Amino acid sequence: MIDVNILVQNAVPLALYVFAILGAIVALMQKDLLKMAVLTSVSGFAVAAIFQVLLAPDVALTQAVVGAAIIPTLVGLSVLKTREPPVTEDVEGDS
Amino acid sequence: MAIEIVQCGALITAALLMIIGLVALVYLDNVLKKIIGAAFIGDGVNLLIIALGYRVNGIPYIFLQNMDVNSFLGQASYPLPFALVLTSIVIGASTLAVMLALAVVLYKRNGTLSATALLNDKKLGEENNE
Amino acid sequence: MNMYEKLVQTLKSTFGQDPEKTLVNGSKTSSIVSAELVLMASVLVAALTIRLVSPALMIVAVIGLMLLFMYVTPIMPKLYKEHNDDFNNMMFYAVLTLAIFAIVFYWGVF
Amino acid sequence: MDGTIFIPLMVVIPIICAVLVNLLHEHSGVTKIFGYIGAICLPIVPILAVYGNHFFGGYQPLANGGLTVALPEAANAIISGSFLELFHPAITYAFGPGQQVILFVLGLVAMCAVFISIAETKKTSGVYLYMLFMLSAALMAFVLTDDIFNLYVFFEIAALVQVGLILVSRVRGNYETGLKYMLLGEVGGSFMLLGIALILGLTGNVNISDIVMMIHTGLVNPTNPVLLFAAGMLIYGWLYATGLPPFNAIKSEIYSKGLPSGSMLLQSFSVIACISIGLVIIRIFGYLPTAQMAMLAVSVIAMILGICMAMVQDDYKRIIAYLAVGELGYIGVGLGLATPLSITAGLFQAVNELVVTSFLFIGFGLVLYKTRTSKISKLGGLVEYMPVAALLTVLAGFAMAGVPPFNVFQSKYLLCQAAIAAGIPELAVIMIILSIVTFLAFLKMAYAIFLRPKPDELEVSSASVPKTTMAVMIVFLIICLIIGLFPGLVVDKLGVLALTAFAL
Repeated sequence: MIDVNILVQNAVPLALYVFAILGAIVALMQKDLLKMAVLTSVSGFAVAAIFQVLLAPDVALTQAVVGAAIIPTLVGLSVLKTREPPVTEDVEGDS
Repeated sequence: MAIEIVQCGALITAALLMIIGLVALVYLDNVLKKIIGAAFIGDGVNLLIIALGYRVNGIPYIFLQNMDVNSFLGQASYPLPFALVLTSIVIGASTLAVMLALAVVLYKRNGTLSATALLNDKKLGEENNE
Repeated sequence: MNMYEKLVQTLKSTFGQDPEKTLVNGSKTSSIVSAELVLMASVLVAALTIRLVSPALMIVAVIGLMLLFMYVTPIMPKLYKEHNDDFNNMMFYAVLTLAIFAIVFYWGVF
Repeated sequence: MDGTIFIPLMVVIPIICAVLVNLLHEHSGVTKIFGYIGAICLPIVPILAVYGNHFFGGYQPLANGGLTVALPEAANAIISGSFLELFHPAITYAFGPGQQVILFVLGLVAMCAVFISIAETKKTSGVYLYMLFMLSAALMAFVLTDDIFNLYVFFEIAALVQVGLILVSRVRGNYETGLKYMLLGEVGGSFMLLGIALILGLTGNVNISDIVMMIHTGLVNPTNPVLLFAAGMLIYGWLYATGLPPFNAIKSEIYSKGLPSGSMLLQSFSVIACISIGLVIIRIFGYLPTAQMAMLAVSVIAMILGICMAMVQDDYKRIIAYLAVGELGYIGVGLGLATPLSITAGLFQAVNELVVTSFLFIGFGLVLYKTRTSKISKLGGLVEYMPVAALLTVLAGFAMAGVPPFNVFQSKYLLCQAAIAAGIPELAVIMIILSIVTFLAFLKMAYAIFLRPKPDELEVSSASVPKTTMAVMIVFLIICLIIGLFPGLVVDKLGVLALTAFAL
């Protein structure tokens, strides 16, 4: 008979590892950049959850805010910015 | 034995994240994807440091009032790596923000996000040949 | 003299857009030639330090380098083309160095 | 009051100045005053400070006594009588004679950079001064710190500030260069952090003295493959910070995209990072011949590539940049030989490098200021328009090539002696050959820019050379001559720092 407790203790981290890696790969394989920005949060959140599993609750909190919220927002904002037509002015500069 | 799989798995995940980041930096052409790849390298290193501080059958390193000192010392995970990772996460996020801002500025000037078109040495070469 | 003209032809095709029109003047040619000679001389001298690892390997390396120099001269134009400001190029060499360091230091010591 | 209070002030004063000038950037006059005060403090504080260690928060090693009483019983039982008593619980800043010389010269260079930037801009830019001060603070911390993670944090701060320094200059292509530098920096910095992490994982420590003690007393197996891998990663980070191959192309591009005052501090970062991270590697992995061989090999390649690429460029900013990268190879050779004499010589070369390369960047910055072009093929005849500045610039070039009365001659001579004493005379031969070729490159450049007839289409602006810039160049020339004539002033103090690399 399998101990349910040990099964859960093992299965949850392994699932999180798979999520982190697959999230990273899938995010980088997207054609649509906005989807990529959203999918970045999957990997970030999985890494935050792994921190929690590895006995680091306060680091997990920081990573959850930074990796799952701030970074996708920043990437999404810059993707939206790069969808606007570019400004074609000649930039002055010294050689 | 069962729980050491957790630590080994975390180390392997960290290594894979670093490799994914490097592959993205070398093979993908889009500048934004390169930047995200660079962020994944940072994530991988952070994960590795966290995995180093892990303790099998341990408890978090936060000392509460009603805990026994001796059993806390025997069980708590090592807090130094976690303190370092907090700094490292913030540094990574700020670096990422600056890189994204640069990518946006470059897009506004050149109208493309392709690294081969943006970050080549064609301009310099033309100047040299004048 | 024949060698010199051949060399100038190579330099023109590397450093100029249009080989016919571009002026590769004397001072530029001479600096490229001196760079070439310095490169060869110092690489050969540097190869002598391999003797600290093993003398036999040093002999092989020096002779190999001499043969290499005979066949690939002039090197500077090739090096100049390879050593550019292209990001993909830089990243390739950075990752290559990383791989070499990882392999040498993990398996190569002791 | 204890004199060691000045040790953290070396880092704290520039940071406070940086924050203040950034906050007050709308009031030009106040910003200027704060800039001057902060700049003058930079070289003065290292002279006032007393040698010693500073423990942040006052947490001294437990062996010094005092704190043991406050610890719980169980902890006391574990700690007392073991190695744990000797460990440094706080971030430690170590300050000795060698650090004093390096910090004084660095402070002088940073002070001159601030003065030049205030003098050359009509309205003082608070943001630009912020970055200059922040980079100075990071560099000071680099030399002082005895904590490997503290080193990494200031390394990343410095990397961000460097990109800022490139972005504010209006040179063409600076944004592309900034992005390239940051992407490569992410690789270099992350893998250096990986090395630090592995060392931390094996020793449980981030204090360098403690790590050295644990490795040399056998608490950690010195031949553990993971430890060796960590050595490789640290050396990789060292390559990135210093700009040795494969990062020499991006480093020289960075130098050529900055303003002269910015480039001075950018090259100071390379030099200081080279010696501080290099010393960390030598201290921790001094028993490992492979690490020294890797450092030596990369340094020699950097020297050869730097000079060869400098010979074929047409842009004088790129030529100086490549030469500066090549000169860093000499420091690497000094550190890589890993004898007390060679490390002293390498540190001496680093101190000279700080002064001489800054001197050159200012000198050729003046050429750019007068002509607005950086192509050698378009220049000529400038000696008529700026005779004194031309003379000083040529002297700076001679100093870098190692002509006798100047300081670099002494350090290169010492390096050659060290190479012969270490049993590798080939390195001395290579260094002499490459010095000669450096001289040749300078002669060619000086002839093309200053002496040959002026091309018709070249327009030279009639604006006079700023007085401050000339004063700074003369100060640098005097420093070069003093160190060149009395090398003992510097070498004796640097020798102490070199010896600490071998102490436990």
